Amino acid sequence: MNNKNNIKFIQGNEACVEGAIYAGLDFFAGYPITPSTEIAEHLASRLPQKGGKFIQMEDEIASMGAVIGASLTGHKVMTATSGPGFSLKQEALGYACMAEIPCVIANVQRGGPSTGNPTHVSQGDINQARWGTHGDHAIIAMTASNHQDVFNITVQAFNLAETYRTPVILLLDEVIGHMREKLVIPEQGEIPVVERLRTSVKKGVDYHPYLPREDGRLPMSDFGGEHRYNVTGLFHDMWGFPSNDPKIVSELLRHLVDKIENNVNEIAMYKEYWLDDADYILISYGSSARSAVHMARNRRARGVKIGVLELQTLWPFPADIVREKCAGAKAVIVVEMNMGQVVTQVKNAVDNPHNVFLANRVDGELISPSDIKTLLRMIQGKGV
Amino acid sequence: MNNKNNIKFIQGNEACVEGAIYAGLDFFAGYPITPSTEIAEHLASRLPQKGGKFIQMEDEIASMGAVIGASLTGHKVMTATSGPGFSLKQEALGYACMAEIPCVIANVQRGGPSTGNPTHVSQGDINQARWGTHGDHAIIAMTASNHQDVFNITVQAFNLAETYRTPVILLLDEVIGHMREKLVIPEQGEIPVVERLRTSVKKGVDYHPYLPREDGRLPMSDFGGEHRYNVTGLFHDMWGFPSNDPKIVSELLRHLVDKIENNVNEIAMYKEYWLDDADYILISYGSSARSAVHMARNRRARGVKIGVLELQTLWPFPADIVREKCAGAKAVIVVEMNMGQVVTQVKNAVDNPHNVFLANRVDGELISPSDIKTLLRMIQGKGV
Amino acid sequence: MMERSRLVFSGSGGQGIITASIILAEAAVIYENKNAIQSQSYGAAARGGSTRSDVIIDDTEIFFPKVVQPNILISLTQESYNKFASIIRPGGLLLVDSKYVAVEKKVDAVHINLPMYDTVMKEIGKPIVFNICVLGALIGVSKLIKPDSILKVLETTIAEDFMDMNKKALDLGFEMGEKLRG
Amino acid sequence: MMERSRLVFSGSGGQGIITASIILAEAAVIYENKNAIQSQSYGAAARGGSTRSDVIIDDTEIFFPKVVQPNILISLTQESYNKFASIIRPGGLLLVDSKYVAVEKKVDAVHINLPMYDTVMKEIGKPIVFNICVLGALIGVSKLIKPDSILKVLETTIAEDFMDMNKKALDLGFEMGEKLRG
Amino acid sequence: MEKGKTVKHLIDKEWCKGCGICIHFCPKKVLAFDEQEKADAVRPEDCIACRLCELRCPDLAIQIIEQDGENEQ
Amino acid sequence: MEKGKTVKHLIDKEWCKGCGICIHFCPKKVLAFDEQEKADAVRPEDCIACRLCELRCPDLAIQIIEQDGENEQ
Amino acid sequence: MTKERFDFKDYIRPRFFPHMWCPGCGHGIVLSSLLRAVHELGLDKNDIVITSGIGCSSRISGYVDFHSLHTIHGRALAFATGVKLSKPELKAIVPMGDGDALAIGGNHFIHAARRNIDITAIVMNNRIYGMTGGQFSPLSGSGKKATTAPYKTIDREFDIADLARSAGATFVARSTVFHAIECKDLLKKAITHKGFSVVEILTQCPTYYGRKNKEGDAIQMMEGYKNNTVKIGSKKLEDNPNLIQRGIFVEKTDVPEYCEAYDKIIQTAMKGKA
Amino acid sequence: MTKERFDFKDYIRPRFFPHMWCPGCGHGIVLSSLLRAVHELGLDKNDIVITSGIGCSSRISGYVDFHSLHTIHGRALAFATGVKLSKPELKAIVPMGDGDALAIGGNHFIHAARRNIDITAIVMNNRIYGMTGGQFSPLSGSGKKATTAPYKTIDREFDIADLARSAGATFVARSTVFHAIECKDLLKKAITHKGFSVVEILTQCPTYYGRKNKEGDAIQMMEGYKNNTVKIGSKKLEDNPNLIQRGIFVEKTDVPEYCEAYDKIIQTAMKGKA
Ligand SMILES: Cc1ncc(C[n+]2csc(CCOP(=O)(O)OP(=O)(O)O)c2C)c(N)n1
Ligand SMILES: Cc1ncc(C[n+]2csc(CCOP(=O)(O)OP(=O)(O)O)c2C)c(N)n1
Ligand code: SF4
Ligand code: SF4
Ligand code: SF4
Ligand code: SF4
Ligand code: SF4
Ligand code: SF4
Ligand SMILES: [Mg+2]
Ligand SMILES: [Mg+2]
Repeated sequence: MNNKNNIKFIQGNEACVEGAIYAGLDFFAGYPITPSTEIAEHLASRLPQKGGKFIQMEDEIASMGAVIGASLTGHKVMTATSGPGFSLKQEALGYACMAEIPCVIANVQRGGPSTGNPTHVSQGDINQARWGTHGDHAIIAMTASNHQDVFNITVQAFNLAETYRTPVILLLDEVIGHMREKLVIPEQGEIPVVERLRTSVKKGVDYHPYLPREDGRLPMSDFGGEHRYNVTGLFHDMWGFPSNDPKIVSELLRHLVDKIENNVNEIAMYKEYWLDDADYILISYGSSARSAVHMARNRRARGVKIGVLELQTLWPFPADIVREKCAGAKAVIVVEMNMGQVVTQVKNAVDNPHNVFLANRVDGELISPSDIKTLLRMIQGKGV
Repeated sequence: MNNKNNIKFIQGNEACVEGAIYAGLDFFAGYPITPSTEIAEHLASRLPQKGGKFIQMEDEIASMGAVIGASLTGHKVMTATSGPGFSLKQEALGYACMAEIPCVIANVQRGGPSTGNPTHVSQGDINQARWGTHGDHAIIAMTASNHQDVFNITVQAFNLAETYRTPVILLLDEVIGHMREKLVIPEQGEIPVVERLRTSVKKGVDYHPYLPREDGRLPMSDFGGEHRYNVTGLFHDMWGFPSNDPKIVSELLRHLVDKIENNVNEIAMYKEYWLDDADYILISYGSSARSAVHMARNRRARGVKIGVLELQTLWPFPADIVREKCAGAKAVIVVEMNMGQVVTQVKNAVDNPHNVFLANRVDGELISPSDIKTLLRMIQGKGV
Repeated sequence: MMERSRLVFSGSGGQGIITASIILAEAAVIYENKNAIQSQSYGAAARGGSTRSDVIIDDTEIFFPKVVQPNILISLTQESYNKFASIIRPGGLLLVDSKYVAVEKKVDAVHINLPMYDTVMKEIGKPIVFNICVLGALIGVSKLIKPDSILKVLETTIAEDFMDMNKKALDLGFEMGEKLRG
Repeated sequence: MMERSRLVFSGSGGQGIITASIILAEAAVIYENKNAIQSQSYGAAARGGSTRSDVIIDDTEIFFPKVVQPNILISLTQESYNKFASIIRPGGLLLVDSKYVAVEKKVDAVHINLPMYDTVMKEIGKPIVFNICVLGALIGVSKLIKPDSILKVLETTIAEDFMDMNKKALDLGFEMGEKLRG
Repeated sequence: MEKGKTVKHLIDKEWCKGCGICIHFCPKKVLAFDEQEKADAVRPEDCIACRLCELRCPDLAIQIIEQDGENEQ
Repeated sequence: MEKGKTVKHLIDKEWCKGCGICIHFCPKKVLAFDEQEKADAVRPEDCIACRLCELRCPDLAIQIIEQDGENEQ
Repeated sequence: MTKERFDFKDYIRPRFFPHMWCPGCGHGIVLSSLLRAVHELGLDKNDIVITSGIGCSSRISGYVDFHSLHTIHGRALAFATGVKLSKPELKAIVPMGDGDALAIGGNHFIHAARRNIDITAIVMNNRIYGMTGGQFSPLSGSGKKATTAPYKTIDREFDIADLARSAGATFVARSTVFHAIECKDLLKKAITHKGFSVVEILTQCPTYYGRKNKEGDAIQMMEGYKNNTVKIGSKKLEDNPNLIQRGIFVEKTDVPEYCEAYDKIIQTAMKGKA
Repeated sequence: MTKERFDFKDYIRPRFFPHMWCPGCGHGIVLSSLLRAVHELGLDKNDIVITSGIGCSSRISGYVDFHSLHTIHGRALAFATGVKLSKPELKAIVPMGDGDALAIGGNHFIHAARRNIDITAIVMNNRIYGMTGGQFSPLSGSGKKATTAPYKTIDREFDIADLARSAGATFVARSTVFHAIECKDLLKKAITHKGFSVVEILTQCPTYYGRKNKEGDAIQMMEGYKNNTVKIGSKKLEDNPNLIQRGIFVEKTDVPEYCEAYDKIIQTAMKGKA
């Protein structure tokens, strides 16, 4: 039935590579770090096969700089790292927000803070993805719990980066990055790929790289093309030239935040399992969502009205969707591997925060269905 | 009345320097950046006068590394920077959290993201101070609105750093850092100074640098002393040796978070103006608090029951205190110069988040009393 | 319909245990239309001590990807046998190599103790295909998947020159395994 | 009790306008027990174009530190005069140097136009104390603080050799200012 | 100066910041400050069109235009 | 070997990882693998106590102890 | 494309003039020399990407009418590496301050040199952090005054040219803003050179370095460049070995350029696909 | 304090042995040489702070019974600068991997050298990122295979010794783990040297570099160190200039050490107070 060439049995990191290639990636710069390294390793081999470029830079800062530079020449770009490297990229990441450079940054999370627990799973960088760089800004961050979804959200990450002219973070985790499972690579065309919107302004006509069109989008012009403009990390006017005019400053800042926050519902991706009549709702994402679904499937089989809302977009946080889905639930359990980063968002989102519970694990081991079951029993008043 | 030598008319950055010297600072490493540079400049001259050391490093990462190293030899240490530099320090800052190294990091905020608006005021790095480094952790962050308070909270920052063995962030802003006003330097002893707690374990007896005492404190032993132990950014056991034993990992992480979060009320510093009978409460901090108090003073004079809660501790966020203080208010207005970072915390803290409003300004200009007044009128239903 | 199989492969670094486990899972997925997941322990610990690779094979979707209690445990060193024997599911299958492991039969499991290494060395002389022989024995005894599926995977990953050797190792193992099943 | 004074000093980079404003505020704080705040515009813009320094002096606590509408504006270049004249409070005081600024009297303010630069050059010959002369004129006309307080600040910041020159400049300015007042 | 050529000194007084570099280093002392402390070609006839002033002006404020004879406008 | 001296090869078999470096580079072929593929002093009497094995063992698994005569324990 | 006769106006963004640099700041002379070099080479403005970091010097990118990328402090070469490798037909020029290039940016500097990627790095060396108001830099050298060195610096300086050479740069030269024609000529050679080229240009910061170190105004500082420098290997060095040498230190053509080397990888990879 | 006879056990933390390095990894020989050097110098263990970054090499700090500071990747020299300047009486030793020292850490390396701060940097150069599983490093050199260079590297390598010299290091030497006695002797000299000292030690990573590049096992790689290196200036270089030189490249004693220079600043400042 299937063309065997399209079925792969690979690691999640490689599924991400496949998604990136499918989306049109043609430039990658990176610096190795566990557990993201396989992304770089596979791209070192894959990219030149299609005429793309792979470069191993001297560090993560340089990698982030290089991808921004390459994006400006008109290429789809990506870098990949893990916690410590993600921290190092924060300054340049903020530059990409400010200068509105499309790029994708994969952070395959490991235990933190600091060097932490490099080869073990964690989901501790969710808030950092949102607030890691200085100053107000907005960001898109996505995640996935299986390789087919890793592939899909990677394509989506590139699409969103191009659509909104923004960096997009892929927040994978060690379990997803390293485990092997099936991936079926879709035919070209099966998943829509958003190409960069280029300006139609003719040579000699004044081009405004930072003046949003009516629909909010900002068409770009490649470096080397006919429009010579300026790109800067300072606040800037519609031509990209530095300005500290208070009006320009506040308008640009609001634009940067609004273009993403105002589109939270369009950007939101999620999956749901058995939510229709659910008394108990598990909200999870990434590898912990696998345990949540596993556990819910088992409980359903025993008649418990339980369902799962799996978030794939973490930022902007889809508060409306979470509120709606949780409206009828007796209890909402957020299943994550950190000290409670998404649960805080969920509490803010729902009408009844007192019914929101956290099932977490922070010891480097994947949270298990039985860990969640224990909490469920306690919520149900059944003790452990 | 006053010994004139103790009265200074100086910039806020210099008030911070005076506070640090008072607290016993003897090692500073930094890299210049507007608007924090004066801290380094004054310390370059002041520190060697008292036998301390000042070093200008090659970048902010190196500066953060150097202060951690110097703290371990038993010195009180500090570094100072602004947004872009603060982003660069995040990886090493997380190391200081993990390895529990006392140190103080001043971030004199300017407009962001990215290079932003370097010479203009902003309070946009509040959330970054909390979440800038990867992985779960906790942090202490303080701020102040006048030079006497800058002095005080700087002393306090060193005290907290030593007490909790943790990095403490001083979140000043450009207006406070650069404006000049009076500072009266207290006599030594007037403000208590916490000295580093050193172990009393004798030579030859097993010393556990990472085993908290009954009271939660961890006595240190200086490098060069009789106890040779290990310091690492990996999860580690009570001797400081790397471990990925799940039990050790989760206990250490919880310790790192709890030692701060559980002491939120002890750590909290704030000031209040006319809160007793206030219908309207302005919550503010840093330079914007000056405008809030200015405006409240004016309104009070006209009979409006308005008061101000000025936060000096931003992290851990003093949610209980905020909730209590705001219990009786008709409306709470958070006055800040960002897109709403503290207002989110206030909404989470109070019982009635719908009565919480944001008066903000993000154009690089100091928010003015009349900006706040406009919002107050609108809340009161009086239009603009 | 096949039951869910949870396997743990264990041994030491150079034995090709991880490769073997991946080949098994890949064959199940690509050539037998099953679902499978493989994961392994990473990092410094894995370098020195014993290696572990988990595989789950099932017809239905697999969510939780880790093996807590394997129903099949393969141990190729004494150290790994000692470490993991206790986690096997009661009534499960335990496959060890008789050169490396002295079994103690303290767990409730079918103990299968085969001279796979010695056979490979005797018949082929190249330790490098030891892991393929183990795979052969495993599927010989368990009928998890068809040998042919394994061969197909090998064809896509191994240089042609080495195929014969691998096939031979697989067959040797398969026969030993099947015989036991017998 | 003194009314709150809000001053804006403006001019170009080399004229010492910021130093003068700081001396004024410092003198008020340290030697006259008042409250004062000084702040200035920073950065690249300040380097090329016109410099601005804000000072507020008051007996009570000063919270909002910026000057929106100065009641005293000092302008030492045409450019800064043109830029800032309009923000002065109706009825305020405007002090300019007659060499640098041609006033247009379009704003409702007391215009004081003194040949401070020329006087300094004539009597002292060193442009470096121009700013102190301006300070002298300012306090001469406004009685904001006593000349003595300024001198005390200068004593702590300036090398002894230069004190005479500064004192002279202050006196020159003060006299010009007082005369106008008188 | 080449025979039959004249030199025009285009000085942008808005751009000139009066640093004096052109004046100091002009080999023929062609330039001097005007009363606004901006550069001025006070002895244009001595100019040998070496362009050193133009090359060294940090403000791009001088351009030397060589013209053939008097008949060029 | 110096007269009247013997050499003891302290080999920590727990630490030895069997890399063979000591064996290969021993100038006197004193060492060889044992059946566990750990280093073993098979010809201790040939040892000249040059300590090269000790110096080059990456696992700190060999120490050479020189003893005076037989009478030392 | 470009007119025969050189006219600044063809190469700048006049809206931003007069520029923000202080009176007498040498950075303007570097700008002028660069524009002349580009003109004389007859380059198309669309083919040039100028990438800079943060500093007074880095503001140069806003003044030129090329594609301009004003990045973050110290990282310009990393950004430029992305620009160049992803589109090798572009000319990549990276002007940097001494702090930008060699304090925070030192690592990118040595690695770009090591890779021999075809970028022209111009180090505008005024021996100080100008933008932030006069702190010492790794090029100040010892015994200098700066706002962060009230008791004089104890830090030694790098020899930029030697460091560039050691790290692998295949074209290395030095000049000063006094020697504006030499400057321009070296820039032309550097831009034409295939591989990583470094031109260090000594340039005065009268506002901070000059004032703090009593080196006088811009004119006196430029007199210093005249008197204290010589052409490489000049006889004058025998009498005074402390003179700073100007000219070309390295010019190697036998080292593969990075983008070209990468093209070969692509060829191999496309063949070996499978 | 230390016994006359050298015994590893006096200097290590036996709890962590056998160590985590692979069979045949050269890093263990560096450890062994370092301990012997410390022993022969008769140093007090309480006076030594060993600071390392992240990498297989960096794990060395956990094995030695000194004050040990295991920091973050690439920044060990920055941390050590803080340790040393704040307490100059301590001996600061910083072992680093080639990636740690010269990829992410390159800037701190050249700046520590420039300052001539009294730290001994040991570069454990295995020409690969061992810890992360075999990616190429800035020391791999071109034409090498690595997991991120499936088509072979096009990056050139640094000459660590020359770079250290150029940046200002006042003691620079190179050896290999084959030459264990030389190694130890150079380490002794470096530790004793007042100022920034660099010892590059070539060390094998059989697991990744060796395997990927068909250089055989640890033994064969060490044979390579024996055959492909010579003492500085050896005659053999005439026949084969590609041989790698071992020995002391730089040994300067006339440059002020940073902490000592800073002490003078303190003296000045304390006088000139007020
Ligand atoms: C990450 C970061 N750190 C510090 C700064 C502050 N900063 C801006 S420019 C500069 C140095 C400028 O010196 P240099 O590069 O020599 O250029 P110059 O201004 O002298 O031309 C510094 C420290 C910054 N913008 N970003
Ligand atoms: C900021 C950061 N980036 C990347 C890594 C991942 N990492 C750890 S060690 C290492 C390189 C190790 O190579 P080297 O320094 O040569 O030491 P070796 O392992 O070869 O001894 C890398 C890239 C990290 N830990 N932190
Ligand atoms: S060099 Fe230029 S800026 Fe300076 S005085 Fe001459 S024209 Fe004016
Ligand atoms: S061209 Fe030469 S001679 Fe003429 S004004 Fe300029 S510098 Fe003087
Ligand atoms: S060198 Fe050491 S580890 Fe290697 S075989 Fe010999 S004793 Fe064992
Ligand atoms: S000391 Fe020398 S001779 Fe003796 S076993 Fe060791 S290497 Fe061989
Ligand atoms: S501060 Fe110095 S470098 Fe900056 S513009 Fe002024 S003179 Fe030039
Ligand atoms: S991977 Fe390489 S460097 Fe790391 S321990 Fe193994 S052999 Fe040594
Ligand atoms: Mg500079
Ligand atoms: Mg290495």
